[in-house]
Amino acid sequence: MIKILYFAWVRERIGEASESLETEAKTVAELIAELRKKETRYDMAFSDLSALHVAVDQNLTDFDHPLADAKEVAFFPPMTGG
Amino acid sequence: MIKILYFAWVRERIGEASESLETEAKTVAELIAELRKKETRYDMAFSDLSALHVAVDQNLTDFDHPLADAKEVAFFPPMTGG
Amino acid sequence: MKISVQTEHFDIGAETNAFIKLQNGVGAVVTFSGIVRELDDSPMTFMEIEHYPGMTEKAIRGIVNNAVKRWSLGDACVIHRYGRLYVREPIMMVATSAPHRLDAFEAAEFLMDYLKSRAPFWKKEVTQKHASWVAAKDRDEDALRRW
Amino acid sequence: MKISVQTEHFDIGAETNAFIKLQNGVGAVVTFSGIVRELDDSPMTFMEIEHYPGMTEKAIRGIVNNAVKRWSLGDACVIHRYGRLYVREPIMMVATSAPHRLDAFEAAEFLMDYLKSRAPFWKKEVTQKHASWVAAKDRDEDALRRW
Repeated sequence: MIKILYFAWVRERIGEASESLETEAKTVAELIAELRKKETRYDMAFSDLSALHVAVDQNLTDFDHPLADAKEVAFFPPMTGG
Repeated sequence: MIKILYFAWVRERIGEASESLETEAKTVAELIAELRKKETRYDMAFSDLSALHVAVDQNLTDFDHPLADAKEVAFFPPMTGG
Repeated sequence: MKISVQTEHFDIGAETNAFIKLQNGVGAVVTFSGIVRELDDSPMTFMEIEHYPGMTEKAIRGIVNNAVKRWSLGDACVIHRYGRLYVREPIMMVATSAPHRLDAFEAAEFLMDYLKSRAPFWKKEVTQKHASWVAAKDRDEDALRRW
Repeated sequence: MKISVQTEHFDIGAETNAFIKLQNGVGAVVTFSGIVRELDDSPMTFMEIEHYPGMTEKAIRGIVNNAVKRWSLGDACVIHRYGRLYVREPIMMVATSAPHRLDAFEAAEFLMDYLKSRAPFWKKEVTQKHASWVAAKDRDEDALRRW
């Protein structure tokens, strides 16, 4: 069971802030492929990966990051703090 | 008649903060040469010009600056504000 | 090393004085404050800042630790708000202290560059007509390269 | 554009807030404060700052004008004390405001670099045993070259 979080416009496009998923995905990229097959809203939210960042267990990483032992994956646009 | 001001250790070595002088000096360098002849304390204060700055009429300048129309000449060490 | 992620308004001057009061043996203090500014085109109703609870403080702490490793600092402070903010309200501030001014300046700039693009905050500008997420700027990503 | 050369103590936080209150349409405010710090070797009794009345404000105004010409600033402020100052007292501060943070940061650093070496102030450190004029540092003169 993995927890998936969405922030900013990713959250708005997908329509929820978080969900829990049983997945066999071995990497973030595989998880994204799986999500895109679920529903159009996911497919659209993940259509341009260059506009997205991912954090695995609250650490920024990239899309080929493995998901073994991962508890939390978050997707969001580039950050705009400060 | 020109007003001469001294600051920081230049003031301390010369022993006064300001004086007025009737001079024929055409440049700052000539004024310094004139002062050095006056007394040992001047000679010592001006012995190392690389350690000194000069302002003519409150503008930083260099030692070959002309004194025509100058009202105020100030000598001081490198500044240490901030 | 104060790090605060909060919704509450804060007083930039009071935080600056509180930071300085804690310092000892430092000659230089630099602060940066980010303030909600009016949009160029249409009047902004408010700014909404979203963040990633849990990750945010961790990310900020990592950034501050890197600054402390790299520069000779006395102390550093980061305050960042989230939630609904109105024009002229403070969004965030950083403060750095150091024996020498260059360390305080560079560390503050480093903190700002990383907070901007590596701490999980997202800004949305809401006007009467539109609500739009602030886009990240290329120059903010470029700014990281100088460190 | 506040420029003040004064003997009186000032409150860094209060001056920061007063500066920010005057701003409009700026998103970024940077402050630098210089504070009297303890000497490394022996306890300092006090610091004495001498300046050149008449030239000082003129020099500072020239430096601030150059900063305003070079960066896109909302406003700038310089406060610098002279006379007898004790450990932990504020010596001086600068504040800059700008629509973007890089302008505010660079202008504040520029102001500091020039105030340090081109405004007519001289510091003397007085301990129980010695009184010595602070020597200008090569790195302060070098710092001007980057602008």
